[in-house]
Amino acid sequence: MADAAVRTAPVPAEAAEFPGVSIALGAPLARWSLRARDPKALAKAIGHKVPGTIGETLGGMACLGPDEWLLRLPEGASIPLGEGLPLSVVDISERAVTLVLDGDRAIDALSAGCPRDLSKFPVGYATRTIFETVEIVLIRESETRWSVDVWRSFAPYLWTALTTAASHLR
Amino acid sequence: MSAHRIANACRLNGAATVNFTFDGKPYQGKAGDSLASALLANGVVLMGRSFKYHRPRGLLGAGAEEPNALVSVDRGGGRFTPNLRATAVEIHEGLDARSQNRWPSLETDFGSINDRLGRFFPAGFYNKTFMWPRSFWEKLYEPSIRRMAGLGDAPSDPDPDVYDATYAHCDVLIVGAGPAGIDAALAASASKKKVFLIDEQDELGGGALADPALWGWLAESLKDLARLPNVTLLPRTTAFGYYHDNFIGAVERLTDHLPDPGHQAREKLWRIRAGEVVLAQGAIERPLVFEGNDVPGVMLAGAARTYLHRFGVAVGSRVALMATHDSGWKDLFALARAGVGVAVIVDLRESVDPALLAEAAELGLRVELGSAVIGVSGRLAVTGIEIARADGSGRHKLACDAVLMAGGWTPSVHLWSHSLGKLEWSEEWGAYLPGKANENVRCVGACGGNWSFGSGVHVGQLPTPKNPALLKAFVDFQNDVTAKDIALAIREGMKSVEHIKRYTTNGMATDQGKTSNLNALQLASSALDRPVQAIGLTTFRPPYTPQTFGALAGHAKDALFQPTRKSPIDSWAEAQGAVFEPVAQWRRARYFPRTGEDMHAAVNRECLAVREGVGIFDASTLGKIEVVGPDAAEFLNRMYTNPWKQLEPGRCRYGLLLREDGFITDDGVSARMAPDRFHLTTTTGGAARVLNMMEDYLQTEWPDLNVWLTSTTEQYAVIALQGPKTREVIAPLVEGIDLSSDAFPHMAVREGTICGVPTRLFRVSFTGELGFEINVPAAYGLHVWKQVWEAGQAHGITPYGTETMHVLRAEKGFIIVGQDTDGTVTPYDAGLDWAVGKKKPDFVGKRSLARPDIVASGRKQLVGLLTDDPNEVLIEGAQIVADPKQAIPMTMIGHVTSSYWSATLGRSIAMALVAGGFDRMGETLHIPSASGKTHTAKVVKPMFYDAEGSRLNG
Amino acid sequence: MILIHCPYCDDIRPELEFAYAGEAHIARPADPSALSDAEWEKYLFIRANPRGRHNERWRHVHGCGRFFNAVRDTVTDKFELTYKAGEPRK
Amino acid sequence: MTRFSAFSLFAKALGGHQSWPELWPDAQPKAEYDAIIVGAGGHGLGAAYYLAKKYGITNVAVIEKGWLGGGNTGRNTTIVRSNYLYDESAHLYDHAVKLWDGLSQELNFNVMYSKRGVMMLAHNVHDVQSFQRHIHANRLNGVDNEWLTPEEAKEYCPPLDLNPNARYPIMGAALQRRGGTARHDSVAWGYARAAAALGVDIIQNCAVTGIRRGADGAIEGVETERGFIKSKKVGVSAAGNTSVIMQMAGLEFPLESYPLQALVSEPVKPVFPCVVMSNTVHAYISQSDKGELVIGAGTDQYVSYSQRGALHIVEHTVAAICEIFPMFRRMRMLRNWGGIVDVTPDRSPILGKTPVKGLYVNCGWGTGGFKATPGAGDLLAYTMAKDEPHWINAPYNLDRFRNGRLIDEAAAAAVAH
Ligand SMILES: Cc1cc2nc3c(=O)[nH]c(=O)nc-3n(C[C@H](O)[C@H](O)[C@H](O)COP(=O)(O)OP(=O)(O)OC[C@H]3O[C@@H](n4cnc5c(N)ncnc54)[C@H](O)[C@@H]3O)c2cc1C
Ligand SMILES: NC(=O)c1ccc[n+]([C@@H]2O[C@H](COP(=O)([O-])OP(=O)(O)OC[C@H]3O[C@@H](n4cnc5c(N)ncnc54)[C@H](O)[C@@H]3O)[C@@H](O)[C@H]2O)c1
Ligand SMILES: Cc1cc2nc3c(=O)[nH]c(=O)nc-3n(C[C@H](O)[C@H](O)[C@H](O)COP(=O)(O)O)c2cc1C
Ligand SMILES: [Zn+2]
Repeated sequence: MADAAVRTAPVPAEAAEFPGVSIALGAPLARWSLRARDPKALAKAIGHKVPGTIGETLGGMACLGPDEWLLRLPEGASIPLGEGLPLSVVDISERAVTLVLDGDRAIDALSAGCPRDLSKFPVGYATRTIFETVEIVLIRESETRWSVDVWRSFAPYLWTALTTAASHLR
Repeated sequence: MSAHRIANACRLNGAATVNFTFDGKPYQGKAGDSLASALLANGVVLMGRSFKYHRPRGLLGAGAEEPNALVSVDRGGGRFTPNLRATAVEIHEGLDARSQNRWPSLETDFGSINDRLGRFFPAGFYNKTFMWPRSFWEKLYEPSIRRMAGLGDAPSDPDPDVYDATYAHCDVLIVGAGPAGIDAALAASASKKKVFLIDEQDELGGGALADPALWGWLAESLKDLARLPNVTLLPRTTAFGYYHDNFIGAVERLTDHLPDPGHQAREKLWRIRAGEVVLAQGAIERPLVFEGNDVPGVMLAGAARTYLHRFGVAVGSRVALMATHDSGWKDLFALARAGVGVAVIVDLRESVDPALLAEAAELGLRVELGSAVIGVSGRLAVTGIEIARADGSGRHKLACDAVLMAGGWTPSVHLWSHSLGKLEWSEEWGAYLPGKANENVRCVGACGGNWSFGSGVHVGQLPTPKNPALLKAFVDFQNDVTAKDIALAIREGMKSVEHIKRYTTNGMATDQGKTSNLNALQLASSALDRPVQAIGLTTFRPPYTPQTFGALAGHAKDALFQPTRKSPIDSWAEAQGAVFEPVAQWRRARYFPRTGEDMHAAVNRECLAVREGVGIFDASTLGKIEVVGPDAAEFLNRMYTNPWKQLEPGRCRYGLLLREDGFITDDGVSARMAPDRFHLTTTTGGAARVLNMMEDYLQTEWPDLNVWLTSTTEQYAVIALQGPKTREVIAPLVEGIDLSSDAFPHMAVREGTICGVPTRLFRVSFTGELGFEINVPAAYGLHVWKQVWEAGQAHGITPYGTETMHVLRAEKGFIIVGQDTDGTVTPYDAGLDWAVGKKKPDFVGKRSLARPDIVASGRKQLVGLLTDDPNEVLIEGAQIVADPKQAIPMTMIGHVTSSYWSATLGRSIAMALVAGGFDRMGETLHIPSASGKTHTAKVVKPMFYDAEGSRLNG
Repeated sequence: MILIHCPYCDDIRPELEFAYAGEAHIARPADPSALSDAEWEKYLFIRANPRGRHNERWRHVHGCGRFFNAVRDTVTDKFELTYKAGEPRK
Repeated sequence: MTRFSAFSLFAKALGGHQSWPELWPDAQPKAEYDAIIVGAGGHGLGAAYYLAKKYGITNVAVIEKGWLGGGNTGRNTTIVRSNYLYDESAHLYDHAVKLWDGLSQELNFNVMYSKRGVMMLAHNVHDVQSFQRHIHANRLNGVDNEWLTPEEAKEYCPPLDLNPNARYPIMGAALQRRGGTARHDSVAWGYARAAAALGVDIIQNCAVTGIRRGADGAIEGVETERGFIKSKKVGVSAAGNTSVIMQMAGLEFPLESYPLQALVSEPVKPVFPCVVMSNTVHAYISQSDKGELVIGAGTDQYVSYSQRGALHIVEHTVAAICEIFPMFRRMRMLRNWGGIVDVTPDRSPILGKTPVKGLYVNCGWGTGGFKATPGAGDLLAYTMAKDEPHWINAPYNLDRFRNGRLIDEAAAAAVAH
């Protein structure tokens, strides 16, 4: 892949800091949308363990639906495309960017626009959901750290919405 | 401080002094005062004017139920709010409150002429008059009605404030922090449950705030609750609506009470999902209906007690009580014990609890049983009352300066009703109480009928010896609905409570009938001689009290109103001075004007640059879908009109997508990347719709197919290069792809790198010129764009926008779905039969193409138009007629869908949908314009440039 | 905003994650061309639209992405149950 | 019928308003009628009135399950306009607008029809093209509709915000000056009173529970909560409930019923002179004569008969209004309610005969039938009286869903209301 210096991102590179939460652009990632009826066949084809239940994450792979996984690996990683097999591997590395929220109040900033009860998410839980009208993939990485994948062109909106919400936290 | 402040019995003892103004006049109050209590403390009784008759009004209540004392508050800089209840406005240093609906002043209001003429404005008067002469309605009658109506002024400047919003989840949501709500919170918090306790008032405590005996308990309880980590206390927060599945909307007021609102959010919308809801909203006291019950100084008994104990304000110095209910006696005793002078206790009942009589006697109060107040003297303030026995005898007058009404209590079942909980009539309360629940919710305290206020009788109107036809006894205070209005409505056949409401407007004011609905019901019940339960009840609707639009909209303001989607190239275009246009949620560069150029000049220049040299265009917003799996070709074959199975990897095809009703919904060029992998493109606006439609068929109709769909719209930035010099520009940048025409023909795709970035390079053209579309991972889009831009300098590369793209494609007769088609156009209508796989047994929409009207002749078909005058550019949307002489209504045979000046051709061109258009080639048609001029144009094939397509294959 | 149980996620989620997708169990005919105009009309346009129990489709569009079926009372808006696409009418 | 006038009001006022007669008597069902209308909304009451007035059929009953005018007639945002694109629609809606003019006088009941103008905002190039198409088609059909520049639009409606940096800037507007509003309830009352005066029985609190057909399949009458009522002609004008009633007659319809919400603000002094609609931002607004801002938008997403909707719809509606009119952010919502609208696949109504002899239908007006009230009533009456559709409603038959001759205004322009 080309030199990282020539990448552009739709949100500021500097983190936004608020009492209780920081909001930052995550590092570039290699991302794939993986689809298959049979998780085992998928695991074999791509050489990665595949989590079996919706919401589960395993080794960078999140199960988002009964036949859908999101695999996120460090930038530059690659996996087989599974040509000819009854499955689908699609490179979506640059479709989304990751916003990382860290801090005790990260959950409150996210709750500003996400209708799910985030306090019920165990660490490691991943889900596609919505923030106001914008679709996101939300992963609870630790008690206080959350990763939000959002399609690139919606990222400025989400950035503004989250930083605005964070600025209102009392 | 003032004669109306009672020293000791007050929660505001020792509070700081606060300066504020009302109608420009300075006053002082205490921190913790409501505007209502502060004005009362200053001896101000007159606070508003009623809606219809402009009658002078004072306070009726002390809380959310207040219908009379409405004020506007101006905080400057666009922060103007009308129609605030003085009882809910907390005073702060510098508060500027004004009365409304009066002119020139609150004391002298010309509008009160309506009151004099009131008998000519009964319920429904406007239906009966203002019809003649007819023209007067618009010019005179309606404008005057409008001017008389309304309460405060609307704000006139944009609101500088911002609003916050959140979702929240709890196990138990308790609405109302009176004794019942606090008890419920204490009980619930004992478990590990997450508890929210919210109350609309600035201070938690509800009725307990007006009951010194409970102050100790209250302080202790609140201290306990504040200590508990699982309890969230939300004062100044109104639960305004109860929606499906225990979803409650609430608004928290954050800054209106602060002297300086600063930059923080003014209000916050809470969208709360609760496991269980406990409604502890309390009960609202009912006024009594008698003549003069609206004179300033006549108010609810409970409110007087609140003013006394919570704010330390005596509502008068010689107070009379008109009761049909015990609780009012208690309130009056409280006043008497605090040293307030009492004129009389009047009670409609012939006998009351002896304990009440004993206490009255002990306090030396005069009592008149079996009697009613039948009139009130004073106009801007009460000066006295007239009393008569229930049979009309014994009329006499007494001087007083305040009259308390105690008509019983109405549980606040508003939210309960929003939740579709059933209501049951309680004879004891003379009100509806919660019955069977529809959600996981219960009512506690007064709200659930579980509180004893004592007993009483419930009457629609107090007995009076006066002529009922001449009485002004108010039921709905704000909207000036009197008992006789309700009688009139019923006399006129409005027998349903809903008709009574709408005919009289009872219960439709800003208080939504909190004090009037049950009295109206009682009146209707007696007029119709049917039990109250048989009359029914009007529907409680959100919001419980009026809520700010700003709060309801939450964050959705300015940049957060709706996402503006920008491509990775957007910042470059902006720096180049591009003019943008919104397309779906995206913004796209429309043209790139140079200094002094208008749109037409810019577009002409851009068009020529593409035709003669090379243009660069940002096509990133086009929808993209990766279709992968062994059955990919089979799936596309079923979806699109075209055949797909034979398409070789590395080749592209124009695809046409119909809805099942046979009409075109989308199109785009798609490529087969591998036997089991396709790269589809869709229109910018159609991306989400197409993906959803395809998923629908895939999941529900053909779940057996092994194919999956992934949106890749945002994975790629797409840089379109069009024009004869395109190859020269990119050749030095591309690696791993043979760009020669033989190796890489039109409608093919290759993979390699450009500027070191992996690319899917398409050789396609929407302009009719040699063209490539460079797909690169979005993060590198701008980098590649800039490199191409640099490389193109030597060739005069020109950026162009959507407007130029539209012209260029129109010169070639390519359609834009949604512009040249509109949801009623079939492939045949659009002249796209070549894109329909005739041999395919089925595809989405095929069956519909065989319906009688679709195969009938005379359908509108897409043709080209050339105006006789080459310099005339037709208006897009202009209608076409065959006979320009026909009188209106004219027979329209079609309309212009696309129309441009073509710089390449040096003349105008247009496309149009015309009835039977394919058979009209060469015919002259007419396009009447708005100015009266009729244009003429010849029907031609919609292909204006390079019909052989030679340039494309260069 | 109603709560909806997704049979694939086996979880109750807020309405905002879902898109309503019309009446359920209106299967696309295997061979549309064999249908009369009236039969095709019925498939395209005729809907039960009952007051009460309604078999309908939803898509967990901002979740697992799956279309599924539900029985909901159109008077109370309450769900009776949800079930996976392809399962027989309930 | 007592004639209403300023004079009668004056005279009755002097008598303490004691002698006003009932606007309509509470009728008890007779055994048989020449025609029955199911549904006492504006359309049904209008049909009864015109049956009696224009076609001399006075032995008519209007049967209503609740209180008259309590359906969508009593809960809509009252926008009246006729600037529809297709000839069929322009004829249909303009027929109604012509009847609106003069309706107060005709009914001797002020329905407060107010020709204050309906303005539709164009926010993007597609809107401009679409509005031009409407304007040209309207003009040639004799329907007024004109293009305004942004400045002209602001002059007509001063609260408009012309900020070019708005998320959706205003690129111009289409204005139908004859469009406006009318007082929803008054329309129902006015028709009810006038129909009753001509002998029509208005029977409230009497739901139709069944439709009886004879051996030949033709209509024999309706079953109701108060028993069977005979009639050879039954016109169903039940809006959101049409499917349910049609099922009683064994008919399946191309209809779905959705909740549509509306809201009003607290009343304020006159601030908003006309009606403004924006399809792109998606909301519409006017100010009633009483002073409330009357606001609406699109339907909730799922089929429902519950007459209530979701909070997020209100959030979006209000946000849209505040985006176009930022000064209204401090206004407050007073009441929010829902109605149930019956929507056809092409968003145009069905008005005419049904496959059952003697059964007529007027439905599918969806989110926009109030404006058609007088026209729909008149045309339903015509169709029932003559047993054939008037030329104006002939295209609005059921056949179009079979033969594909749809009248798809929404597809043409994504315009509702
Ligand atoms: C929120 C909202 C906003 C709207 N805004 C506009 C607008 O701005 N402009 C516009 O033109 N249109 C608007 N509409 C649409 C408009 O209100 C309707 O199209 C129109 O009022 C329909 O009138 P109607 O007489 O056919 O129906 P309705 O007034 O609904 O009357 C139908 C009647 O049938 C009765 N009924 C039903 N079932 C039975 C039965 N079994 N037995 C007896 N009676 C029965 C019902 O009780 C009801 O009274 C709006 C609608 C809503 C809900
Ligand atoms: N006046 C009397 O003679 C008398 C006699 C007995 C009891 N009381 C009083 O009656 C009360 C009954 O107790 P209770 O707890 O049932 O009622 P309450 O009136 O004490 O408390 C109800 C609380 O709910 C709040 N509230 C109502 N609707 C709300 C909404 N939508 N959102 C947010 N907050 C809302 C009110 O502001 C109030 O604080 C007691 O306070 C008691 O002191 C009065
Ligand atoms: C144009 C219009 C204006 C209205 N104005 C008011 C109003 O000023 N006050 C009010 O309480 N309700 C107002 N309403 C709403 C009605 O009270 C009521 O909510 C609506 O007719 C639906 O009936 P329902 O809520 O009883 O189901 C208005 C309704 C309409 C259609
Ligand atoms: Zn799911």
